[in-house]
Amino acid sequence: MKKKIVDRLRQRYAGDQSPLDEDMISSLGEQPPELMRTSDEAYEALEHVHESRVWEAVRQERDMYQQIHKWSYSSGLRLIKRVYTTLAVLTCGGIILFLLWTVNMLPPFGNPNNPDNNEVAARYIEQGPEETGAVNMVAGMILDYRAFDTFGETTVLFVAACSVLFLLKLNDHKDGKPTSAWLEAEYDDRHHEPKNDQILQFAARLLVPIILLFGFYVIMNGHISPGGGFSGGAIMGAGLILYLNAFGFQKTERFFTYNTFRWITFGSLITYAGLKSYSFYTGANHLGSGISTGTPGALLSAGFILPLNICVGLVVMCTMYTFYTLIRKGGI
Amino acid sequence: MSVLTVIVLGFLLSCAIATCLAKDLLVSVIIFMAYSLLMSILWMLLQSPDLAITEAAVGAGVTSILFFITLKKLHAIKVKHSEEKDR
Amino acid sequence: MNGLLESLWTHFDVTVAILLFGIGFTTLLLHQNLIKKIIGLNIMDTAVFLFLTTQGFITDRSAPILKEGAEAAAGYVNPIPSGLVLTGIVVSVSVTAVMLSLTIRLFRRYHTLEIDSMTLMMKGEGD
Amino acid sequence: MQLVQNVPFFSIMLSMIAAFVSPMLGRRAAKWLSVGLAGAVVCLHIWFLPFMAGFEGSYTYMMGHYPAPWGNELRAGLLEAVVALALSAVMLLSELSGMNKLQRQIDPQKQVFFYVMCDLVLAGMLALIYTNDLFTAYVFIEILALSSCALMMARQVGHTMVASMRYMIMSLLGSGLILIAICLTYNLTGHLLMENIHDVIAVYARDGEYALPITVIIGLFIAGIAIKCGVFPFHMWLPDAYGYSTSAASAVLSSVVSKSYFFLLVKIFYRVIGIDVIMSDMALNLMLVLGVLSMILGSIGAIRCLDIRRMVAYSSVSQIGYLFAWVGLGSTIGVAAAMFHLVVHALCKSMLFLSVSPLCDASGDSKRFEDLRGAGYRYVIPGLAFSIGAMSLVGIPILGGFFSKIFFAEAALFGTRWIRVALLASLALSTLLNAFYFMHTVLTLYRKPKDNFVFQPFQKSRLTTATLSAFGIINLFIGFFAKDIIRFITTGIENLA
Repeated sequence: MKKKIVDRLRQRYAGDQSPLDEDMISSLGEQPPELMRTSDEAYEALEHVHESRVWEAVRQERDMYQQIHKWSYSSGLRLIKRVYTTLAVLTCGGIILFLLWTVNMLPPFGNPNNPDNNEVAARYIEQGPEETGAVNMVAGMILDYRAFDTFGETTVLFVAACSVLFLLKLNDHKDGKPTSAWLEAEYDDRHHEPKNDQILQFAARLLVPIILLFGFYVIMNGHISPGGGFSGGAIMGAGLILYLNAFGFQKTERFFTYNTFRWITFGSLITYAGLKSYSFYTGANHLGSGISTGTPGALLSAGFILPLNICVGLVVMCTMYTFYTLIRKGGI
Repeated sequence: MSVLTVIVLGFLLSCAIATCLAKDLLVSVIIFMAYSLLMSILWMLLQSPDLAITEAAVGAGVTSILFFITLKKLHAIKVKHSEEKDR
Repeated sequence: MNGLLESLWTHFDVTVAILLFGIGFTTLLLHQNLIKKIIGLNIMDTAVFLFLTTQGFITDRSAPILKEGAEAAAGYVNPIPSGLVLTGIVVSVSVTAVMLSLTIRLFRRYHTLEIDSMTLMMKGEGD
Repeated sequence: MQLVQNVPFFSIMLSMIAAFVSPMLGRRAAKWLSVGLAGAVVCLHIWFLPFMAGFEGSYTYMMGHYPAPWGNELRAGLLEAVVALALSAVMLLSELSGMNKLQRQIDPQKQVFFYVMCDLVLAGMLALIYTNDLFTAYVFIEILALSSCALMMARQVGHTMVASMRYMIMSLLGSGLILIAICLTYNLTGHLLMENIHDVIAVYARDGEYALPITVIIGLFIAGIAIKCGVFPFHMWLPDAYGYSTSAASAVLSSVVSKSYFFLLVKIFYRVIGIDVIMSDMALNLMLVLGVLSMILGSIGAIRCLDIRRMVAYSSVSQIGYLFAWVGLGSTIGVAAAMFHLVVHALCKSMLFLSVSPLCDASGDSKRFEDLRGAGYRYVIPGLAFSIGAMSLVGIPILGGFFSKIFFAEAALFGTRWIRVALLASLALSTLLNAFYFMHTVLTLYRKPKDNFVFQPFQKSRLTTATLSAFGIINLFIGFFAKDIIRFITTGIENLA
């Protein structure tokens, strides 16, 4: 019994198989790619077939699990698993109780005399405007006083974008022809493509410029009012996603491709690294920075904070949009 | 601590529990979205407007969109639908 | 016991933060479904951020956006936790995106979201 | 400030910039950029180490224009320099040696991202070693977790994907615990820089305030790092992850990533909490227990394996157990022994992982012991390298592992009576088990093949041979410098406090 299941599993998962058959993919491949985008009827028919096959596969899968579970549980694994789960539950409960107990001994809530309201926070607020030029002290703190942390954080976004590309990006077309993976992804994406939804498109036409403008405002005023590169970038990314959802990839691919992503990310991160390396190097070697901070409160002030906010905003915007498109169809 | 803070905190707790106990993944993600919005209100009450903006844009916006698109990709939204049809 | 409850009430929001942390942690560790695990991760992270933000809050003070004429530190809440949490939020969304894309790849291969079934099928697969 | 004192900053910044540039390049250019970067970091540290050896104490490096409690800082001392040099050398040799295998195992269009991740692992490792700020440490822990997960799943087969999912889950649990520990620390002290936290905690310890919260903080840090290193009860993801990813990735993960987490833990003990507070704290016993358990159970797990790579992976669990147990001993001499073993084990374990994969190629792409018989004759250099590494970890005299066992035994003698007995007994037991499975493997490599063995021709790579010989020579001779290294380490630890 065990061997039979193992053999079946081996056959099934010999490669990264999909429920879509070879002959289906080849029948898709016969049509030229531009036709594929338009002929809805063919797709709907295929979709119907595809769906029933998917559910057939899922049902088979479910039966298989039940068999696997029966086989594995009969061999004493059940006891081990139960002990392990009990231990894990106990550990979680223990950690929570311990933390609750600890938290009671901490300094009280909202008290100005707590140990964390010390000279560090006081200096940030009292001398921040002169030293950094920012009025929003959170921006001043993360982009000037503790800039290395924020640089690391931007790098985290870059790592995540690269990991998602690593996992989900499909390979480029070979000699101009889309590979079967591309065709399948395109086919799969039909579920999400807009079907010329008038309401959505009207709303998007109205909202997208406002959202992008608001995001731009939040980025540019990061050192004066709440917000900054991260929030503004996320807002702009959300605006782009809305645009994509309303008008489809045909529109967005005109101005945002993989190369756009690469160049924008590269440019902003290198600018960021360059600016910050300059200020780290001069700071550590006790050289003057030679950057004027301007009048606190003005738009063009606060030294490096404004350009850094713009760089961060661009990176965040591209990364958010890239996450979405990669998850949706495996390309940008 | 104002009454509003306590109410928001209570809602947060119930949202978190509901998210983890919900059977349907779509429901779970939607409750999580509400959780993020409540969190951003709470941050406004705790005098951190930067966080409120960021949480509203990132937590309630982009993260939830990513969850939705993933569920759609996994056909998990349709599982429920077709199962209901079977019955 | 009474004292404990009383002190839990004075630390009400920190207590809620720890409870949320516990809920998130348990979901991340014990729930079988990968999507639920990722939601648990997000809850856990926001709970820690809530914990951190409450530390910076001081009653009756305003957000650290300086106003003209009021430049004493006594008028504003502590800006450091906000900055740290801002960093943390971005880290958590990146991690979420990576986990979601891993989930998609795993689902494409094993057609399931349960981590234990995945492991069993992986073992059956051989090398 | 002299130019040489900028080395920590230069090496971190260079690795990050190299990572940003790589996606713009082709895969060949990215590959050589990454190798060149690791080489440059090694060269910078070769320049840096003699300077630090002559430098009295340690120095801090301001990241920006603001001094200690306000801005970020790096901090460099002798210990940091030694560990950074060893780990970056391991990184360079692993990348070079695993290169050929990697080109066959990873999709050509995605190899660029593999090298991006290598650069970022280097950056994260250096930042964790040099940082003087707890929150910077958290951010770089996340960078390291994400990039090592990407390295693991670079070879996209079912095993590595499931393993990297499990790794992600465990490592995020660990990050959560570390983050909440950092929050508690900030809450109690109001600082994030290690030095300032240390001062405040010393005052609390003197006055007996906040005793329980401090214990909880230590416990949370230990648990978080233990989860991330894969110590015994948290090791479930480890064998699959190390056993099925490409050899370069397993070498980097086992010797660079987990070692830098461990180094961070030691740094937290000395620089944040203060060694006096740590020694009198009961949370340290947690570390001792975890260490001893994983020393023995990891070895038992390794014996039960039928597959050579899983065996080497399990042996990692047991070796990390040594580090945990001897730091858990709570004495400076124990920490020095653990640091020495960290360097030796990083060099040995990466060599073992890298030599296993050519040996498997020579046996018709099989990892099972029965097919590996006689592989040492079929491919000589990797066979020799594997034997040297195995013998070193078992503790054959004049090799590096022998000295670390001696230092371990010496340090154990300083414990209280029960701890002494327990540690010496588990050291002996674990060495015996180690000897059993490693010697068994080495003998298998030089036994007559099975009767029905069919020799399949395979490709020998000159690069792999050359780097493995270099690796072997380093491991062979590290024993001769054991005295100097331990002297450096002891001085470094004194400067750390």
